Amino acid sequence: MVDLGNAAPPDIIEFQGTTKRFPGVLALDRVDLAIHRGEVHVLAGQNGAGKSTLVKLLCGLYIADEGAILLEGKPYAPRSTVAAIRAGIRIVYQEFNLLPYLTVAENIFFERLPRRAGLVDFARLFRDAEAMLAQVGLEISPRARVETLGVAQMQLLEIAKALSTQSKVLILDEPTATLTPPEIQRLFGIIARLKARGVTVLYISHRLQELFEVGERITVLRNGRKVETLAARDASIPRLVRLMVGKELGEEYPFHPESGIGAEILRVEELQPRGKPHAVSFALHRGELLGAAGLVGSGRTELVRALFGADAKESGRIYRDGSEVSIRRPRDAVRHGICLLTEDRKAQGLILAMSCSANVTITDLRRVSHAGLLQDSAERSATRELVDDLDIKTPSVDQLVANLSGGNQQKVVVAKWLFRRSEVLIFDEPTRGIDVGARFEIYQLLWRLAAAGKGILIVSSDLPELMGICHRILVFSNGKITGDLPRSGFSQERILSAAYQEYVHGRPQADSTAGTGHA
Amino acid sequence: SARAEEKKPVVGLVMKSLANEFFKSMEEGARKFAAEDGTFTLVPVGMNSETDIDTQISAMENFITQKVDLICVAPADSVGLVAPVKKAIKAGITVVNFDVKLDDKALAKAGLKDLVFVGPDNREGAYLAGNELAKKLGKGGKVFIIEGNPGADNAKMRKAGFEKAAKEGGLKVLVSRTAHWETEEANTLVTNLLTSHPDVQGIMAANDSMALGVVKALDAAGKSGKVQVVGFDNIPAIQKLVKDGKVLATIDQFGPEMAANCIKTGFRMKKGEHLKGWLKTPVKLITATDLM
Amino acid sequence: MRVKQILYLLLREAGIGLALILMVIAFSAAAPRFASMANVTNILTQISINTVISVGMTFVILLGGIDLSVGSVLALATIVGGMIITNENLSPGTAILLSVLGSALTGCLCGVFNGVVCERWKIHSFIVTLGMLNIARGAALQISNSRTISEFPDAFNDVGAATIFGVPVIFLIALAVVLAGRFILARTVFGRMIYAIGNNEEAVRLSGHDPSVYKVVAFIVCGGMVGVAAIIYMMRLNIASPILGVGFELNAIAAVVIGGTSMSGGKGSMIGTLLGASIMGVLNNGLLLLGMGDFARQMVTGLIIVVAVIIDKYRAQAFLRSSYELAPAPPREEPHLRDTGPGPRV
Amino acid sequence: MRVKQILYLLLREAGIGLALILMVIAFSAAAPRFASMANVTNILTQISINTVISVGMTFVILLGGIDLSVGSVLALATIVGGMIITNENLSPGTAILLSVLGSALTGCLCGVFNGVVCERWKIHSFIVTLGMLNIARGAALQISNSRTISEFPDAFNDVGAATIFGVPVIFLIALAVVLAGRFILARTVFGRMIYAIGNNEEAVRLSGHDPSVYKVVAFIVCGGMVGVAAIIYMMRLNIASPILGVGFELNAIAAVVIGGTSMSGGKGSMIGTLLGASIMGVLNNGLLLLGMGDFARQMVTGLIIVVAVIIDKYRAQAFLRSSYELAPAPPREEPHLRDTGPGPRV
Ligand SMILES: Nc1ncnc2c1ncn2[C@@H]1O[C@H](COP(=O)(O)OP(=O)(O)OP(=O)(O)O)[C@@H](O)[C@H]1O
Ligand SMILES: Nc1ncnc2c1ncn2[C@@H]1O[C@H](COP(=O)(O)OP(=O)(O)OP(=O)(O)O)[C@@H](O)[C@H]1O
Ligand SMILES: [Mg+2]
Ligand SMILES: [Mg+2]
Repeated sequence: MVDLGNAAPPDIIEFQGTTKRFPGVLALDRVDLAIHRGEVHVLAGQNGAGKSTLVKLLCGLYIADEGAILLEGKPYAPRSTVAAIRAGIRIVYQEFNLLPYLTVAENIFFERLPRRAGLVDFARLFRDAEAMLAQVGLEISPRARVETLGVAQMQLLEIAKALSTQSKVLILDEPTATLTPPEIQRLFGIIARLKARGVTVLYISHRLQELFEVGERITVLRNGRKVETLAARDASIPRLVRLMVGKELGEEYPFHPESGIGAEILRVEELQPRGKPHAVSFALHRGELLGAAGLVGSGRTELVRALFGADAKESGRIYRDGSEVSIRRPRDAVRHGICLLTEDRKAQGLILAMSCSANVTITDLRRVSHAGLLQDSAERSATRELVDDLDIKTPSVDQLVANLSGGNQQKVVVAKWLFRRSEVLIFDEPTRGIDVGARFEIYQLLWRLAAAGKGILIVSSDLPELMGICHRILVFSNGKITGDLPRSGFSQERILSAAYQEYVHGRPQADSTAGTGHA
Repeated sequence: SARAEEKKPVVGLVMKSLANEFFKSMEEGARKFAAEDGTFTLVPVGMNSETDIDTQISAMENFITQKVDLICVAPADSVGLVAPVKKAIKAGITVVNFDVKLDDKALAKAGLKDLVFVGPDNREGAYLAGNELAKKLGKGGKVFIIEGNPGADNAKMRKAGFEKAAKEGGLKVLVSRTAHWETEEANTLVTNLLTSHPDVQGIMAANDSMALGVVKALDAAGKSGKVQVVGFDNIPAIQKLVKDGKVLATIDQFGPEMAANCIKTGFRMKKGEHLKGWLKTPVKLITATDLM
Repeated sequence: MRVKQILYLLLREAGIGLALILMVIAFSAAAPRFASMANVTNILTQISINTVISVGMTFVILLGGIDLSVGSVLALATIVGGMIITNENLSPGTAILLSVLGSALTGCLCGVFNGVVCERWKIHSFIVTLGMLNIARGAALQISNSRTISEFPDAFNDVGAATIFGVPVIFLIALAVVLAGRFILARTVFGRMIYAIGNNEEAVRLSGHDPSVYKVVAFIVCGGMVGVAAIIYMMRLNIASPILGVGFELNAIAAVVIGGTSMSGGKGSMIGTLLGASIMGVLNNGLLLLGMGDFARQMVTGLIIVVAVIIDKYRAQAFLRSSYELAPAPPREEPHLRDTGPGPRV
Repeated sequence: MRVKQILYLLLREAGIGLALILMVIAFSAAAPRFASMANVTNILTQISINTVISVGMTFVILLGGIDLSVGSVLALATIVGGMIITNENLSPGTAILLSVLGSALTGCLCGVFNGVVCERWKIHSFIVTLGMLNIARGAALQISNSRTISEFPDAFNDVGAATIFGVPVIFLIALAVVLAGRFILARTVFGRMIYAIGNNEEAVRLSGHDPSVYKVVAFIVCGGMVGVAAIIYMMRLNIASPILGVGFELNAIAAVVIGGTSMSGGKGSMIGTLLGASIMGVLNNGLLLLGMGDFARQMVTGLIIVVAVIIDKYRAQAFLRSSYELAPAPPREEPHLRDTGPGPRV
């Protein structure tokens, strides 16, 4: 158990003038910050503000260049993740760190597998795992292999992992980016219980409403500096945004109903992803922003991947501008002017060890090459344009993507598909991990594209976002489309009830055979 | 007819690396003999490399399983093959050793002191070549020895023969190094050795493949014809160089005849002849005059 | 083990097993003596050494590493073992015991070198074990003065020739090694760590474990297995030689990969490795019995190695009944088996 | 190229270059004739073949693949080339031309097999090229009937012996190949795709490309380079033989890896490969000039291969001079250079 002795100082963690530099980037600039014992402390800030860097210092991944960190009043400078874990600090990273070919249960208890006589005690392992899964509301077999899970399931699994052992401090770096309301509520329940047990929680998220719901105090970082720490009850969204961005933002979601919807650009008929029971039909028009809502695992990602040719399909027809096209692999889709922004940026979207410009231009190398030779300057200037448009925070277009912050990496993924100038844009969780300011930019960009006659399908787990920017929302439930709501019919209740529709007779299908394999 | 075919005695021929031209010509000799003779079925087996003792032993085991009538074996390791030979003899198969003699001590210990060996004297052959070189260079001549695979029996014997000739002929062996029977390696080796020992006058290569590389090294250094080379095996590719005077001499062991000889010997034994010990086959020094 | 489980196991391993069965049927039909008891005994004898080495190699490959030094280390271990066993100052019993220890220890020490250098300097095992390949070979030639060592005690040699109901004792040793390896991979924490590291070393590190330790141990295990293989070699062939084992690394790696273990680590099984080694052995033996010419044999061997793996792929596809090859990481929907551990094919 | 870039380049390549320089200094001091012009010519001649093969290998390894068949394919290509060039019905000029084409084509065809089988069935290149290793060797032995072919036209042989100001023509060919390879990797779309696929094939696929096409081409390029190496071999040694090239794959891979290319793909450079091949050549030459015995030389070679890579690592660490090794995926802050391809060198 956590020791709550009287002698313990009130602040469990204290940053004193902490500075961290990366080449060309001052990630943290003399940050002073005290985290109270047992509080839920929220870190907010734009992409690249230094949030992840700050918590990574606590986890032994980086070492501060200057300044000190105190843990329970004593100097703390972990040199390894082991040291951090020993000191009672646990983290759910922004990026996943799972073992794809191992089972869910082994992943949860990987830190310390239960043993008996030197052997892994599998009976206990699965029993305990079952309990942990129930706690986070993940209805999958503990024996399923992680590679078969979807992104949201992986996110929940990461949380279950962090809860598997007692800790003094739990850090959650954007745990809700891919979760839908029910999971988020459950997570908040877990946080409340942890708090009751005296655990300190550090929470990072770009979904501002959440911050008030879960946090007691909020610290805003901007450009590596601490701007302010304020009590959640004193804060408001406009105030937070002002602190984060440094200026007022107008409306959160731009919507221009006057822009006209044109001819049908894409029609999908009876598309059935390989190995799934349900077929789906829908149409997308020029100038339209179509949303896809649904609970975690409702089959949206599966559908768009099958549509794009990333996974095989059982059956189904796809029409582009009215004529049927055959799409068997992503190359076909891209040739027919369809693009897909995948939800898992690390594994499927980015080439981490390569530069921003290489990542951006890969979707259309013909535009920056001549007779097979790359045109250096064309590549840089094209990239620079997009970097500016999307406000990607990077010292140069040559920076390796691996060195960007999570949100900026996501922007690179967006940039790469904008570079392709496709007619049909399918974006799966495009704003995952992107800050409010930049979201606004992206929404406006999408609007401009729609106005230019493109068709856009957005899969998102952020309901307010979909309701804010879309003309129409398709609601997915257990692999079927159970709702097709025009803008006039948008309401949170309607969408959610449609989303639950296919699950009312029992629970979602959950077993080891589930999943799309896009791990 | 098929029935008659079945009754024909089967001869298993276990050789070393058929990749080596010498063994290949040996196999061809055996096949030719088998075709001409027509009274037996020949099953030749070669290894992928000369150091593949393991596969050779497996081949022996397979022949024992098949209950062949006669096994002729050219061992890749003179000690390692004694045990399977013993096993074959126990199984009632006539075994004749050829090309490389099985180790006397190991044979004695296995109770096979008198096992018949049909083959040349590698040491003698190397000695002949070395002797020719010694005669050409005269006392005090400085030479390299380019060895075969370290550990291989014929490599050891050829080296011993060269050393004996060098000693008797008063040659000074500057260095003795292996090039693993390989042309390119011999070329690189000798090129580099020429740098550290520019005063060399003769080179003894343990086979002709290496001699080919040696000659190229001398060509490149502008020393061909000035530094004398002797080789071993008399492969076709070396003959032109012998004629041109770039190679002083090589040794012919008459491989094609050797295997046929071995098979013949085996059948003589099967007919009841009591043969034992070493039945030497000829080794011949080949110089330009032999090739005219 | 329940019937259902056995069935699953068969199905799961069927891919490469199928290739093996097809091969056996073909050879039995074509080569008259192939299916005889005596020939089966031969094959089992012939695959023992490769099997034991491949078990060690499986550990290393599961980690995403490779060990090119096994052939040379095998030679070195026989030389050390051979020098001890032929030491005339020792009684045969002691000599045998010390020799076995000596061989195993030699293998382990080479493994220590491989593992420690790889991990201390984070160098890919390919280059370190390539270094070791040369070092061990040079050392074997040097200390043996390039001579073959023989004349081991009869008691020792007899083990190599012994059979129990036609099954060679050395194959039983190899089988025991395979089963032990399977148990370790499936049931022990060490085994799970091996898989985990091969999956995502980074994640293992972030979980507070030190992958280096496990990796070094895996190399030591591999070295140790080579030591055991050296003893089997000496028992079987009754010699110790500094030039043996050339190219064995390729055979071992081929057995492991044919057996379904992924070269990039994290996925694979010991039974697969055993099947892989069997395929190689059957192929060698069968083609020889067919009386195929040497060069043709070499070509056919190369072709069949590839074909065997292709058959495995087709099975996987048919079994999954889907075209997941289009998907990034084909989800294997294998029913989970408790007794083989929860992870990948074991 | 601006001065700053050259400086970066030097620094970046310094690691393994440093090892090379240290080695050259040591040998110059210890072996009197090492630093002579004639000896430099020798070394350059000796590394030419390995360099050309290694260039091809670099493409394959950058993709995360491997090609074990290069040695056998080299032999096969010399046999094909040798049979054409010694064909008496052809005029020397035609014979040379056709022979060069024949060798190169043979290499390319073997590359097609390797690439297509790997990609069609998604089999790891290790196993496919292991198959090819046997197939090509068997074929070479079969069609040549295991005989060495010699007596090529003088015009052809002369090229192998020619030097320009002490620099062997065949080394100039090798150098041209290296520079061409570097240009392709750094400047062309194909090169960019090679790096990208080596880093994250799935992301490339989902970006609307077909990685298989590029991978097959890389294997063909590798095979083609082996064909070129075969021609150089024939020029240099004036023979074609079915048994040459055994073990060349290990030398080539070693050169590539010593040169800093990552075995798991995506990172590496052609200049590194050239330096790697040079280290191997200098080592071989220097140790011999020191008069070291065969066995000791083999051991020392093994050791130095490892040490050279360790030196490279130290340089990398010193250059970064930071605690990033603690970081999960050690972010490498090497300045990005467009002209050497997009991946950082590791
Ligand atoms: N929490 C869960 N419990 C059970 N099964 C789930 C869960 N999450 C996903 N699945 C399975 O995953 C499959 C759908 O996944 P997919 O990734 O397409 O959904 P999604 O709507 O994109 O949701 P998300 O990407 O948010 O996970 C379904 O077959 C479902 O059975
Ligand atoms: N390993 C690294 N090397 C170089 N620069 C880095 C590295 N890690 C982070 N940075 C830079 O440090 C800054 C802060 O990054 P950090 O990941 O802390 O941002 P963040 O607040 O977590 O942003 P996000 O909300 O997008 O996740 C960014 O500009 C980023 O590019
Ligand atoms: Mg972050
Ligand atoms: Mg999804």
